[in-house]
Amino acid sequence: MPGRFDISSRIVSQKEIAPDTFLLRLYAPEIAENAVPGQFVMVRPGLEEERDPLLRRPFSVHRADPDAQQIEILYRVVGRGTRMIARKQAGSHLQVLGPLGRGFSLPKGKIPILVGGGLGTAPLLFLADVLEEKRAVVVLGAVTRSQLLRLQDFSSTGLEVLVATEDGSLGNRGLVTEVLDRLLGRLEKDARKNVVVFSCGPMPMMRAVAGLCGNYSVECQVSLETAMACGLGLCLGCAVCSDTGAFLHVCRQGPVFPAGQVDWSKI
Amino acid sequence: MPGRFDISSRIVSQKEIAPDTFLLRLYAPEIAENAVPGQFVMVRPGLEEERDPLLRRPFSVHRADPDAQQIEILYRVVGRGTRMIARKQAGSHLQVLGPLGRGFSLPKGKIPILVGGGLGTAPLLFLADVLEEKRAVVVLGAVTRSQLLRLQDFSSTGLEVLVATEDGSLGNRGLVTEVLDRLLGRLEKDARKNVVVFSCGPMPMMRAVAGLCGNYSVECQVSLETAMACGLGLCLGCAVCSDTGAFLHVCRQGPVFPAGQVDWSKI
Amino acid sequence: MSAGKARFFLQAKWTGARSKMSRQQQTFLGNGPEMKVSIGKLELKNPVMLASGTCGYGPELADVLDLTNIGAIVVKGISMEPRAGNPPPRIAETPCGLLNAIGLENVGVEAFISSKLPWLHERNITTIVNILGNSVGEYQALAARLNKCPGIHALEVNISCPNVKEGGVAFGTDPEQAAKVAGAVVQACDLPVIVKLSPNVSDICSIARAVEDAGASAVSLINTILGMAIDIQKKTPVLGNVFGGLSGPAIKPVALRMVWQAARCVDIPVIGVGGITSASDALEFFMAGACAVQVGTATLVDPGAAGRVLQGIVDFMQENHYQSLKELRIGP
Amino acid sequence: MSAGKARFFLQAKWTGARSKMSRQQQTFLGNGPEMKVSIGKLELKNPVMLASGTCGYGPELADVLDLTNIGAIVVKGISMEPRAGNPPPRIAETPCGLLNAIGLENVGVEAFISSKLPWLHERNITTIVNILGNSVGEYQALAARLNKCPGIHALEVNISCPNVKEGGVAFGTDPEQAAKVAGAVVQACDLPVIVKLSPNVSDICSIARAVEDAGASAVSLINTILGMAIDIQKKTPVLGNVFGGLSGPAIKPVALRMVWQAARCVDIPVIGVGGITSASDALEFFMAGACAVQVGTATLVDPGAAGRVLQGIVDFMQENHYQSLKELRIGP
Ligand SMILES: Cc1cc2nc3c(=O)[nH]c(=O)nc-3n(C[C@H](O)[C@H](O)[C@H](O)COP(=O)(O)OP(=O)(O)OC[C@H]3O[C@@H](n4cnc5c(N)ncnc54)[C@H](O)[C@@H]3O)c2cc1C
Ligand SMILES: Cc1cc2nc3c(=O)[nH]c(=O)nc-3n(C[C@H](O)[C@H](O)[C@H](O)COP(=O)(O)OP(=O)(O)OC[C@H]3O[C@@H](n4cnc5c(N)ncnc54)[C@H](O)[C@@H]3O)c2cc1C
Ligand SMILES: Cc1cc2nc3c(=O)[nH]c(=O)nc-3n(C[C@H](O)[C@H](O)[C@H](O)COP(=O)(O)O)c2cc1C
Ligand SMILES: Cc1cc2nc3c(=O)[nH]c(=O)nc-3n(C[C@H](O)[C@H](O)[C@H](O)COP(=O)(O)O)c2cc1C
Ligand code: FES
Ligand code: FES
Repeated sequence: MPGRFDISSRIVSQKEIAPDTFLLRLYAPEIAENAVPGQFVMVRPGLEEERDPLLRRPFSVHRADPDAQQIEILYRVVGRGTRMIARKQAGSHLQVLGPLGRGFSLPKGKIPILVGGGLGTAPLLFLADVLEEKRAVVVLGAVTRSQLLRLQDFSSTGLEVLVATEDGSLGNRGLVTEVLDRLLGRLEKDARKNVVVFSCGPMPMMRAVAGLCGNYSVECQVSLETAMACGLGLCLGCAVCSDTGAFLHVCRQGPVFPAGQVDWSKI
Repeated sequence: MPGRFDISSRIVSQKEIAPDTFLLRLYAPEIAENAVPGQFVMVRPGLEEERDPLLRRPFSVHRADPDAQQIEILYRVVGRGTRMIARKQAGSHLQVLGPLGRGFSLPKGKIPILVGGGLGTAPLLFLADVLEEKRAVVVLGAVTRSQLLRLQDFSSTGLEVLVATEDGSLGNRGLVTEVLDRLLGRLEKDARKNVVVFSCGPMPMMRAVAGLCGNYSVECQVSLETAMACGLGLCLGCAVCSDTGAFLHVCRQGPVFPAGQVDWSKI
Repeated sequence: MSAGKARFFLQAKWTGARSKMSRQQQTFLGNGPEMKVSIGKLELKNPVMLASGTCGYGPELADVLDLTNIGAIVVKGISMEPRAGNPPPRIAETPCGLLNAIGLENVGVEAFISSKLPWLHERNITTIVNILGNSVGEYQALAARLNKCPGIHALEVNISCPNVKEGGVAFGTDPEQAAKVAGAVVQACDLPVIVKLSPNVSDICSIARAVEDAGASAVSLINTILGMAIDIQKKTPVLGNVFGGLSGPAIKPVALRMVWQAARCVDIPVIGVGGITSASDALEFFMAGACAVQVGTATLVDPGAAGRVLQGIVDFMQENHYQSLKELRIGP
Repeated sequence: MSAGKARFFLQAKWTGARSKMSRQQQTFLGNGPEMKVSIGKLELKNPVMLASGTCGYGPELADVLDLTNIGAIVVKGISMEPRAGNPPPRIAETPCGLLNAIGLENVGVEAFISSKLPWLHERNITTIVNILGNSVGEYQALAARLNKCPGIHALEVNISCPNVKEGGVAFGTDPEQAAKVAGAVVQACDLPVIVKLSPNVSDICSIARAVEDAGASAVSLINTILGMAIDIQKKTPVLGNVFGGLSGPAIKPVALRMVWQAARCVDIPVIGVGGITSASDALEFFMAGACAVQVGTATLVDPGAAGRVLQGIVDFMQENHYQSLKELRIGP
């Protein structure tokens, strides 16, 4: 595993790109160079002397730009920690630890289908950026058009982008899983072996995606979220139940797991 | 006792007027109208949701401007709380409770001598502002010239201002107590009855001032500092030892006390 | 804010929230959630009290908090004789917490009755007197003296002060001693008796059960956790008394756990105290099984805290369709 | 950072500080303050350790902390058989604190010896193994198994886990039980035995004395304080296990008080743990009477914390002319 780095990272820019949703650009050379799609970073919301909130917050690497030595984080303000981060302005610094965890693994020769819902698009853009397989398809879903994040950027990767909104305000009316169902249903049985689904989004969505892929016998990798204290494998706090009954540790064995490894009934 | 008010106060301006020393102007109508010299306010360093540091910080009212409905606070950054306050910018808000405590009381007909050292000038400018007795004298001391705060403003009150610096860079070389000693020594025994000394500054200075006044049988009031949790008389945390062995509560019975009431050996 | 105004404020808020609901729900909810709470024969208008030692004797707070709007005020611990308290420094700030070693400074029971109680009584403020003795006899004498004083609605027995002991053991850490004190107080008065428990124990349940058996009407917990701080520059303990009691948000998880445990081992009401600064904190305690809460250190930082806690509880219950406080409780 | 580099770093800092001093002082101070500490027959190069359960088995931290520069690593608690641990969620954040209910998940003693220990041994990292049993017999068996394993320098006996009990009482809250466990471990091995005490007790001294009498080389304290949190939206305890252990800055005042008490009632070394995030925190513990400290939760937040704590202690001692850690202690 390549190194992990704990750095005081300068904020290059921070923009509210949708209500309560921010795009944060950080100068973080070591992380930009070493990160792979699906990995995450731990960000300290406050200054070093601030002890409340105590823990760092995990965020997927949304994009890594090794040339500019920068990374991007796409996040939503949901509580105290994210609110504090959102208040920071360009030029100030954030303590950032990363890159952490195991990202998506690209099985040779398979055609990827990226399935993201809501903030689940965060790790997928990085993945779309680096995919060499240009037959890959991106399926993005949201409740409504305005919540479809980074659509333009996904399109610019040159991959095919399919969209589903629950209210039909853009693309297919309905859920991403319906689009995925149709995509997979259209494939020959043999062709399904050559497809891999990468998914990130709300738990119910990922559960449904995992179920679908199971039914179609299509390989599927999901990126899980859980409460984390360290992100390094020190505390064993980030356990989720596996199919064998043992626990998986999201920060070190994940956050990306083969969907079949996860006990979806206990998440 | 007039009312006390807990208000979210807008920062009108905040300036670093000397290294680590800030002049903060707050829009606080109720406090500006009701405060008397020697009273203080309790300021919350963080936002409401921030619980660390937990306690508010006490600061003397440095100036009150009922017309502009504003007050000023003069403070030095010594720790976490003051550092947080210093980071706030004009336009943002601070939670401020006040006016609190008992201020200086002006015995009718007596000529005041105001003796301040270091940050002890903070409550004295407010006092100088409102004095009707124009024969009053202000004695200010500091280690060196650059640490003599608000000199111009004291002069503008029209009162006589005497200055002492330990390095002689301005005014008399030496301590404020030496200047005071000379002032009091020059007075006839009878005239001393018509003088009152108001003092605020570092403990050793106030102790010396209290001692001098004792020797000359001159009335003396001192403004004490102590750790405080509430500033309202709720916790009884702000005790200092009195001459009778009982405890004085700085936030409610003070912060201004007749110097004779304080047990100086235990401070 | 006058009592009338405060009630109007609550009323106004409710009306606003209610207008969002269907007519059916409105009828169902009647006048909003039931906020009354019984502690023995005492009925409180709502479950938010001010904790002893953090609200003086009342007048100190009057400018910034409407005391008639609060469930009850628990006044500073009272002993037979006046006490001077501990030498300064008496307080120290810690991460999300406060250490205090006030040493139970108080005016003594006679001065309390003659000069403090009338102010509360005149205003019809529900008043609970926190009492503290050096011996079982002193507790008993205090209870007898305060019994039938007009304006006193209940006693809270502080057996948890770390600095007061009998036979080397603090009353609050030994079930037998705790029961003795509780029993003596219950015998000596007709008032509801709340026993305030110490968290500095291995087994909170054995103490809670002991005082329940001794006849207490309720238990309140937790008092402060024994702690200390050191000034490394001066190389000396910060507090004049070396040790002090830790309170504030830092101790909330411990208080909540003990309330959960106590609520599952006694049948009398459990009053939750410890680190409550917001409605959401208070709601955690109700869910853990508390029937009422006390706001302590938060009032020192924010004198209007208890009012906001109360309003927030009502809002939450309204929004989440809870009709009574009891429904908040998790499990049995 | 390699070991060599780290030492150079310390050296460089000292040189800088020293150059401000007179020649006389320089001679007097020699090579700077003495940082070595003895725990039984084990000598640590400095008094800063990593606390059990917050530093994995070592490699997890290697990228961000030079482990050879640290006094010792206390690895995650080990039991005879592997343990799966508690159901999630296992952690919850509280004001300045962390609740955990990991449930002592670990690989078991055999896997530890075969797959975890070699990494530490190869790097010459001073390793203390935290052990945990369900019975006195299991503690004894663990000690026997780990005895003479190359690379293990001491055992730390975790009798303070709230979830493991014998006869209904956790080992850590009963002096007799604690002494039994301690005695059995001491008998079973030649290693220095540190007993890690629980804070969930009325009287820390009786436990500390009991394990001292049973032959422990040192005590470490405190383990986490039992607490809980509730999710009011979901109306359920946050932790899968309902209760968890509170750690972090919030508990520092309690840990410091207990270390002060323990240091005044036993003669064996006392190791301070609880809420240490900075050198100034650690110095409070030395002043309270600790001979060494452990950094726990701070490492989770800030994986390099222990290194900065160590450097800060050296800087403070240098600036304030302390020649040895013992001089930091207040009073007897
Ligand atoms: C591997 C990983 C990658 C993530 N990537 C992203 C990302 O790219 N963008 C993004 O916006 N968010 C991401 N998250 C979630 C993000 O970490 C949480 O939203 C954040 O920690 C909340 O912090 P807070 O202080 O604002 O909220 P808190 O006040 O701590 O909590 C507010 C709410 O958020 C929930 N919450 C808290 N922590 C987490 C968590 N770790 N995971 C899920 N829910 C949580 C709480 O239960 C609560 O309901 C990721 C989480 C993980 C584990
Ligand atoms: C009635 C009163 C009026 C005051 N007026 C002023 C004023 O006008 N201007 C001004 O700059 N300061 C004033 N002070 C002191 C001011 O309150 C403290 O400097 C401030 O609380 C420190 O907060 P902090 O978080 O920055 O420091 P902390 O991190 O809390 O402490 C840093 C250092 O300051 C000391 N300290 C902390 N609190 C106090 C305190 N209440 N009094 C004295 N020392 C303390 C600590 O012991 C420590 O050494 C006043 C204090 C009182 C009691
Ligand atoms: C300054 C101070 C004084 C206190 N005095 C008393 C007291 O006299 N009697 C008592 O039973 N509890 C006393 N307490 C304990 C509180 O009533 C309360 O139990 C404790 O502080 C925990 O609640 P909190 O975290 O909300 O403050 C005092 C607490 C503080 C902070
Ligand atoms: C996630 C976590 C796991 C822990 N596991 C253990 C353990 O296995 N054995 C043990 O003796 N202590 C364990 N502890 C307790 C710590 O070693 C330490 O005693 C406690 O956290 C207090 O120190 P701190 O505030 O610096 O974290 C654990 C603590 C945490 C936070
Ligand atoms: S978050 Fe600590 S081990 Fe995963
Ligand atoms: S600071 Fe609370 S009573 Fe004075």
